[in-house]
Amino acid sequence: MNSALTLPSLLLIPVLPLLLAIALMLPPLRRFALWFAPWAALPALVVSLLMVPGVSVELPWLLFGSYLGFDETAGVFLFFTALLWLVAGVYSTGYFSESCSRAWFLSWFLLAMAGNLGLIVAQDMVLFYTFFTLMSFASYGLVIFQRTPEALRAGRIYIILAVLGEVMLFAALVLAARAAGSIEFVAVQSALAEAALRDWIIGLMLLGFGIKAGVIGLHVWLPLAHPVAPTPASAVLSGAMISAGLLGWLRVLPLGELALPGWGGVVLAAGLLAIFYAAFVGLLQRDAKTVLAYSSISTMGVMTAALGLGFIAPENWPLILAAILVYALQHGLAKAALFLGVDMVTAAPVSKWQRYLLIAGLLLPALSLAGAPMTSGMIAKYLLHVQAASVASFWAGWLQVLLPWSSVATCLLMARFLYLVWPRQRAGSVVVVKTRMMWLSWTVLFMVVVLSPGFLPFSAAEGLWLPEKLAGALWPVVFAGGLAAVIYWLAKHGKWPFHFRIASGDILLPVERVLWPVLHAMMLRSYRTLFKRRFLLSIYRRVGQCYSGLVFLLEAGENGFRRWAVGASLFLVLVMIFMFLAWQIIF
Amino acid sequence: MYAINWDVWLPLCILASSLLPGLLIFFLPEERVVMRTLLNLGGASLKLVLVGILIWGVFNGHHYEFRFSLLPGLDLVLRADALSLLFVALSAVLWLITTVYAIGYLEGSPHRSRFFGFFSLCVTATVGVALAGNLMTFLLFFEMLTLVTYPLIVHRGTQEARRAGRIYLAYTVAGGTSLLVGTVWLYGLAGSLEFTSQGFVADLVTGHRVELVIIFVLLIAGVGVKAALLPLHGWLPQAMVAAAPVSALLHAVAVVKAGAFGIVRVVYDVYGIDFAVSLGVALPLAILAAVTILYGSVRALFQDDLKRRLAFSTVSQVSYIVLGTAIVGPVAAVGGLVHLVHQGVMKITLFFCAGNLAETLGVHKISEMDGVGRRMPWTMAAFTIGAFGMIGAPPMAGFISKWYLGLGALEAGQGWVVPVLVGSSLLNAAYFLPVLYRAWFKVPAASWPAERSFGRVETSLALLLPPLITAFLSLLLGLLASAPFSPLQWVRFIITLEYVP
Amino acid sequence: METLTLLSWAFDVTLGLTLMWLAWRALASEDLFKGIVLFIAFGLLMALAWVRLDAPDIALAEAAIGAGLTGALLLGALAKLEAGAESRSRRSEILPRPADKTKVFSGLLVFLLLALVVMLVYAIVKLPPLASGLSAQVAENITASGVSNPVTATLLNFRAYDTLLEMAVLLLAVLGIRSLAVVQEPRGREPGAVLDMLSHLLVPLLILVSGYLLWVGSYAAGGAFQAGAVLAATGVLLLLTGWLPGAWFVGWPLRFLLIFGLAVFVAVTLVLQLFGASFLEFPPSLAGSLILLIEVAAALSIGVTLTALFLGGRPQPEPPSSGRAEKRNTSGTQPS
Amino acid sequence: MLAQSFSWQVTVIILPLVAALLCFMLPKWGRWLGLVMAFAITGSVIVLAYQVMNQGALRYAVGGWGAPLGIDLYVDGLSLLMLMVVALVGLVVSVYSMAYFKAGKAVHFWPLWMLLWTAMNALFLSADIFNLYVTLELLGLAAVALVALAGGVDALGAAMRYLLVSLLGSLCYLLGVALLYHSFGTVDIALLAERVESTPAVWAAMALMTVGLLFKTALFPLHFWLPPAHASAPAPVSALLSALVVKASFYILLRLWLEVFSQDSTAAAQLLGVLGAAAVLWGGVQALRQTRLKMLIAYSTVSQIGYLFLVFPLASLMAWQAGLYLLLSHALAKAAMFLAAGNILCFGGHDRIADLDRVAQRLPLSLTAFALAGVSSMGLPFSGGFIGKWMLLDAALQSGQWWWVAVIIVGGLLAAAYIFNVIGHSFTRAEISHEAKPVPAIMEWSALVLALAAVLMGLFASWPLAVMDIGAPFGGGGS
Amino acid sequence: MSSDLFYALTGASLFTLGLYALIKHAHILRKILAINVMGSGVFLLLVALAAGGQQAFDPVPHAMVITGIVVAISATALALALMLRLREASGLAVLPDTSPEELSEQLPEAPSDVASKNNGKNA
Repeated sequence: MNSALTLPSLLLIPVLPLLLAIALMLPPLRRFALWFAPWAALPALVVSLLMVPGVSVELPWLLFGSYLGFDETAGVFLFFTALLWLVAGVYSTGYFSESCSRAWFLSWFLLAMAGNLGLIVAQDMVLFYTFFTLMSFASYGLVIFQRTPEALRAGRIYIILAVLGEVMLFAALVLAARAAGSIEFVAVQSALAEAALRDWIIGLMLLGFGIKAGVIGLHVWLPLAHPVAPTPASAVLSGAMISAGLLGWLRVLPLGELALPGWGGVVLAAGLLAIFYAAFVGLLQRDAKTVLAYSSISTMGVMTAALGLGFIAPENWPLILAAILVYALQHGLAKAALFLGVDMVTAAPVSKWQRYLLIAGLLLPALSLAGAPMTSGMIAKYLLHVQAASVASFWAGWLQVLLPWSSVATCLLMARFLYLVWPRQRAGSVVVVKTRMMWLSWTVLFMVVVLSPGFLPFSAAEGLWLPEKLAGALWPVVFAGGLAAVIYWLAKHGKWPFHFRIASGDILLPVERVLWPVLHAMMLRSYRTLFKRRFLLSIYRRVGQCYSGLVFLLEAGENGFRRWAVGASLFLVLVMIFMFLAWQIIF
Repeated sequence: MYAINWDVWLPLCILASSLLPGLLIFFLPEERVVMRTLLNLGGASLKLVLVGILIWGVFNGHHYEFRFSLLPGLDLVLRADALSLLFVALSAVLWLITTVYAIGYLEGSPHRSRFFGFFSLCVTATVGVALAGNLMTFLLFFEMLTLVTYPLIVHRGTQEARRAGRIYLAYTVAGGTSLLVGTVWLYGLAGSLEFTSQGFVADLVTGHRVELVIIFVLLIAGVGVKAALLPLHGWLPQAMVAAAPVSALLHAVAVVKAGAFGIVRVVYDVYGIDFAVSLGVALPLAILAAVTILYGSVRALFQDDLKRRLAFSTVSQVSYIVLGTAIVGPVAAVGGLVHLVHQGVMKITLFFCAGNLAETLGVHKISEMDGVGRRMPWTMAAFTIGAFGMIGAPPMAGFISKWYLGLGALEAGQGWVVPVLVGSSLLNAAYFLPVLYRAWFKVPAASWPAERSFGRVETSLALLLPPLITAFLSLLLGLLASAPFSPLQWVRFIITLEYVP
Repeated sequence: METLTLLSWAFDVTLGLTLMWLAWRALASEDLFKGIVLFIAFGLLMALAWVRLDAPDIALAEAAIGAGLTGALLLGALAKLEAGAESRSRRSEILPRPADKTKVFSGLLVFLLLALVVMLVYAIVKLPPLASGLSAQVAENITASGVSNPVTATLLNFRAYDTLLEMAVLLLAVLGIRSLAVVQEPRGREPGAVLDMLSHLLVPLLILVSGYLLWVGSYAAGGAFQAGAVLAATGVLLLLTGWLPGAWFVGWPLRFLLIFGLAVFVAVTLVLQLFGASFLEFPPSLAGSLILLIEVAAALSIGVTLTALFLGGRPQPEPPSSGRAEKRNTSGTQPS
Repeated sequence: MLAQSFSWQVTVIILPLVAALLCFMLPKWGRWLGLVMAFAITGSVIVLAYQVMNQGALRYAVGGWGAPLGIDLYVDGLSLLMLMVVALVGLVVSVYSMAYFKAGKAVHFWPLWMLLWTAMNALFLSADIFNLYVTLELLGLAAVALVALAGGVDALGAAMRYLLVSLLGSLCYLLGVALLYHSFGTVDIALLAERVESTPAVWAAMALMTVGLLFKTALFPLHFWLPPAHASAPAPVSALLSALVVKASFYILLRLWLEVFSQDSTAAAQLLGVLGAAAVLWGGVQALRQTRLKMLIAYSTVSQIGYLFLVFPLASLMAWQAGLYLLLSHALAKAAMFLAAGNILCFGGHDRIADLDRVAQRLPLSLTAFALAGVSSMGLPFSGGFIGKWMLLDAALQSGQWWWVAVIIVGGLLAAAYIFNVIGHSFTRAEISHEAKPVPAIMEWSALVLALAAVLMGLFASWPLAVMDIGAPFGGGGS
Repeated sequence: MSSDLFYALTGASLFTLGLYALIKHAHILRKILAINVMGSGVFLLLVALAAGGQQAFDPVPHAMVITGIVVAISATALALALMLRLREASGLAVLPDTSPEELSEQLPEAPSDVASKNNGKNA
């Protein structure tokens, strides 16, 4: 691509959706903007495909002087992110029949898109953070779009955590900028290695981005928010935006710079915990989209674990990075495909070939996620597995052991998902009129998922299609499938012994139970009544008494002075005092 | 034959450009709306032009100073140094906008001549504070500001307004007295009160450390009242009963700003930052500011009255400036000073919007704001930008200040500031986001408390444009922070002067 | 000689003690009338004391003004007080006599006053024994003053400025009283025959005395004030006998007479200033006659003024103007 | 010869005296005569000021006799400033009175007022303590007569009390004069200053004269007569009394302390300071309690007088200047306040502070005048009060007697409280007042002019301060 | 002690005596009397001290006293007029230093005063 075009094209990526969003808000331009809005991510996709990585442009007038750039990481992220946004955008034209609510939805959608795409091409912390923030807040609009009580609750939780994440990031970024003396990613990453407050910075980064990335413990908003959002929004939330947190880590953390086994262990452990915990909780859900959300958490756990691996083994970082990128890509695409598919199932009457397509469309991305053979998921898992094996460390060993089991877990989740989503009755909850665009977009996405193993440009993948490797990837799927079948059979015949469930949001629930009443109490019995009632009032009264005493004194005093006898006597007294003072000098 | 020396008279002209219209307006009959509007806008525009000339002149090496002997050895000095230009420019710009807004806001209400007269005087005093070249002059205009703001606060004449006015006076007059005593005392010790960019106290006073600390406390207490530092902030939330343009003036253009500006002056140009540190007064000030930041935010959480919430927010936000000043380091100072501008632009937006809600719909309380975004999308859009700016979300102006504060605190080795900033942001979010939520996402009530119709537009244009402009500005100030002539660049320039001998 | 000294000393002591006793009685007497009479007696004894102190000028002034006219004023005022009392409730006249009954207060007061006396006495006793005063300078300049009576010289030449202002004070008193607009009590009774006779005899005599005092003032005891006081006594006598100034008189002629002395004084000095003299400087050659001129005018004015003081208020009820109506309303009562 | 013998000092005294005679003689022309003469007097004061500023302090021997025998007139910066402030306030009050007094009272007002003016000018020019006694009596009687002009029970009672106070004070003063004369054989201040030594008589005289003058100056706790008198008098009279008359006796006190009693009187000076402080506080608190506007202003005077006495314990050049500056600006401000209050009273028929809302909104100029004057009273910029307070604070801090600073501060805060208590009421929502008499514009403007003058005192301080130094009146006071 | 000095001391005593009465007595007429007595005391003191030593006769105090006497009668006249006017307006010839209630409480206590005054008038 022409270098003269670099800046405009990079700028166009976030600016176009922004402009369209603004246009959508202006009534005269709305009709016009509605036409273009679904395609707002197209330039980004084009750029991701055409631009040669390794360019950077400085924008000295923007914020503290900003950098836009395009490198490999950005390429991968931009590709699948843009694709998802594009697909979701097009999908939304069918999803929303009413133009009014579509415009409303698309405003938020475009804003979030601008943030998400922008942060990928941002090459400094501040710009990144800016876009990240834009994305975070705009997503809120997507989350609560349906205005159901669940949506509002999810939105509340989401926004609280998002703000928390924002401020933690702020602190982290400030600390990092201070340590580096610069805000460029390149400089920061290397400077962070020697930073005095390195651990603080890393910790805050992990937490701040971790909220978006659904790190275990901070994941609670995901299963609440993803299901309640409109389907196209769920798709990008779960597929694209969740990776933004990951990208943040990749950009700022000193990965590959130095070994931080402590952090590595923590992160790895958290990742592993997330994989299985989320899978476990997800299996107990009864809503398909919720299951998908837990699956996202679980998958992000894998990536988190990979990140931990990067901490432990900086020398392997480039390869780990590659693994993570592939993982992110395939997860994004597959998860989006699944989310979009959910509504396809419940949508209006389908023809026969559509039904086949639907089965395939749900099964294949699910298998891909599980890392079944011949999917991009398998490539990702393989890459990661290799790296885990090459690192000699306690936690890395665990990762190596547990990685196949993560596939089992994912697979079980997918089975659960398919079970839940499978159309049993015809009562479509969503009445979709214009399904053509939905089908179109979903099909495109599905094709990309299917074809993705083909175009992944990894040399390591060359030896991947050998039978033993395929078998290694296959057994978890088969095992999980069998397990799922058994459970299904048992449950169908009423022999499944476990009937408890965990509501979505899992660990949030006890927290909420404690937190809300406290907050409510504070809000209702506000500051004033809390303090003023007893203490201040008594003081006030006491002061009042003194005051009335004083007033009496003043009044009596002045009345006394007014009396001639008193006043004139005072005159005499003063004369005497002055004389006395004089006499003191004489004697 | 001698030509008028503009280097001398320009500062005075800037002062006069609002003083004279103000005085003229007092004598205008209530009905002469056009004339009054002309005077108002003419004065405001002229001031803006003059300030432009001033800035241009300073860039070209002119030295603007007006000197007038008040007492033997004590002059009334109006001088345009880098720091004052910042404040002057801010006031001039915001004044014009606020004037437009006020004209719209007060349309048809009684006593407008009185209002706009004091309005102009208020800005005059602010410009005087900004241009003051020594502590004496500063004190003079500072006190004048107290006096001319009072009629604005009590303008509505209701019981609450008068109560607010009383409280305002109680605080500010007491503060002024403290400032006076401090100033006189300092004058007695130092024999001069001229602001110098590294502070004059260190050069002129030897010994007297205890006295100097006491004087510092007196001075800071004096200006701190207006800046609403913690124990002295009580007037600000009360004063919110005043009309929206007044609140805008109080919170963004004039009063609070003058206080914060005063703290900057005292720390930098009176004591000098190094000397302040060696006296051991900088850190306590910073801590006080930090406590104020958090306290103001916490209090804001519990307010249902929108303007009251905004007022507590101001308490919190203005202390950023103080914090930036008191943290010893150029970067933090940049953050503090630039917040002077940023907070002004953002908070004025918020108050304009609050005023629009009150004026158009009769909405005063947050609990009445359900769905107001649908009825007044433009206003609420501006409000949203302002609110996000307050939270410190990028790329709003507030983020820039916060970023520099954080960076500067770390540079100065005062890491404890970062949690304060973080906490403040959190609290800001906690009290602004629910407002936004209600406005945008809740279903509007059947009817508004007191709705007025303005035809096709959501409210009158004079009310709508100012917040939109300032909202746009607060976005722009953040987005283009590094562009030449941005406040940030200017503040960096100022700080170079303060820190590099 | 010694006996004489002792005698005179004894006389002085007796006089002083009597003065004190009279003052005490005058002030402490239950009855106001008695108090005033005692006060007049006190004034007369004061005149005696002045004589004992070699101050015949003051003695004359005291007798005429201090005792005589003041007494007349006081009695006149008391009469009006009681006339008012008759027309309204008696109770209103009753006075809470001691302002404060508390013994402690009185005791404290007495103690303080005693201390004051002690201190004053101490101060007086400690005064330098030979107070030179200004007698030497007066004696030096007496020839240039135009009169030979040093007191007159001081009053009308050396310290003429004081006198000028003092006449302004006198005028001011009249102005003040007129502004208060005390309404004249209608004089219902005819003067007794004795008084009438007396007045016929006394008036020419008094005018004569007045002229004499004026004339003699330049070299002996006497002068404008004393003469004026005697004139005033004449006026008071006339008033007492029921004579009232005619309507033609109470307008500008009266006003003119009231300011006459002051006007002449000012005019003379201004004219002299035109001729190069400084303020109140009388050229020695003309001083005697100028002083006499001023004295004549002053005496006339003083006489009229003091009489007017006795008369009180504006002698002629003015046509009811808005101002007066207002005043009546504020006072709330209509004098009968 | 003419040039030497003729003096504008004399003119300044004689003109009002002649004016008084003319006004009395020609009552129908009294108002116009008074006004013309007021301008003439002011003009001659200006000429005198010009002369003094060019030639320095002037001494003039009345009758050509010279100090011990005759009476001297003396004008230096101190007396010149007093004359000027009297002229300014007097002129404005004269203009105001043109409109204020209707035919009936005008007849009496003008001669009395001109005599009052005579008394003040004579007082400020006199260098002779006995002559000062006569002027003091002239002043006191004129003031009493003017108070009584209002005619109500309150006014008459107040006038009566004022008269007694005035006489008692004068007598004490005269007793002091007697003691001084007999100690040193002269009544000329300058000669006394040369001859004075520490004797019991001097100290008795000091006590008697000081307290006598304090009584007339209404220093706490001898202030009791002032509020009723000043509050019940007609507005222009209140202005004159509060602005000028109480200052006259203070002026004598100042002169005596500067020249005659300047030595060894630290304890007495401290006592004066303490009384001043008490006055500041007590007056301020009482003003705060008042429900009537004119009473409030009168108590404000009580408070403000206290400031003047704070300079005695400080006794530095700066302090004296501060005191004088406060005196001048208070004179202007207080006159403006009383005139404004007069307008309000005239307009609405009452001066109850709580009901001011009906009135004050209709009289914006008067309210402005009141507010500006109030600013000066509070000692806020820009105003003469501020400059004075600044210097006083400076002097207090420099002398190390910081406790006076506290008094000054609290006094200022009290002033702010009671001033704004009034102003606050003017901002209440207007209701249509049932009956309102129009106030002539000239009356409103008069008040405003004085208030503006008080404000201008804060901007052009150098000039009065330079005038103050003429003849170094405070030179002997510096310790 | 010379007789002049004695007169001076008499003057001081009269001054004090007058002061006492001025403070103590409520009736304005008495106060006016008291003022006059005080004045006489001061005048006496002024002249008596000047007469100290037979050789020097100082006329200046004499002139002063004459001036003083004239001032005194002026003041007295004004005070009396004022008193009458006050009495006319308020019904009482006392200073308004006591509240009306207080005054009315004190009123019935002095009927003898009225009687004696009436006697005085008849005499």
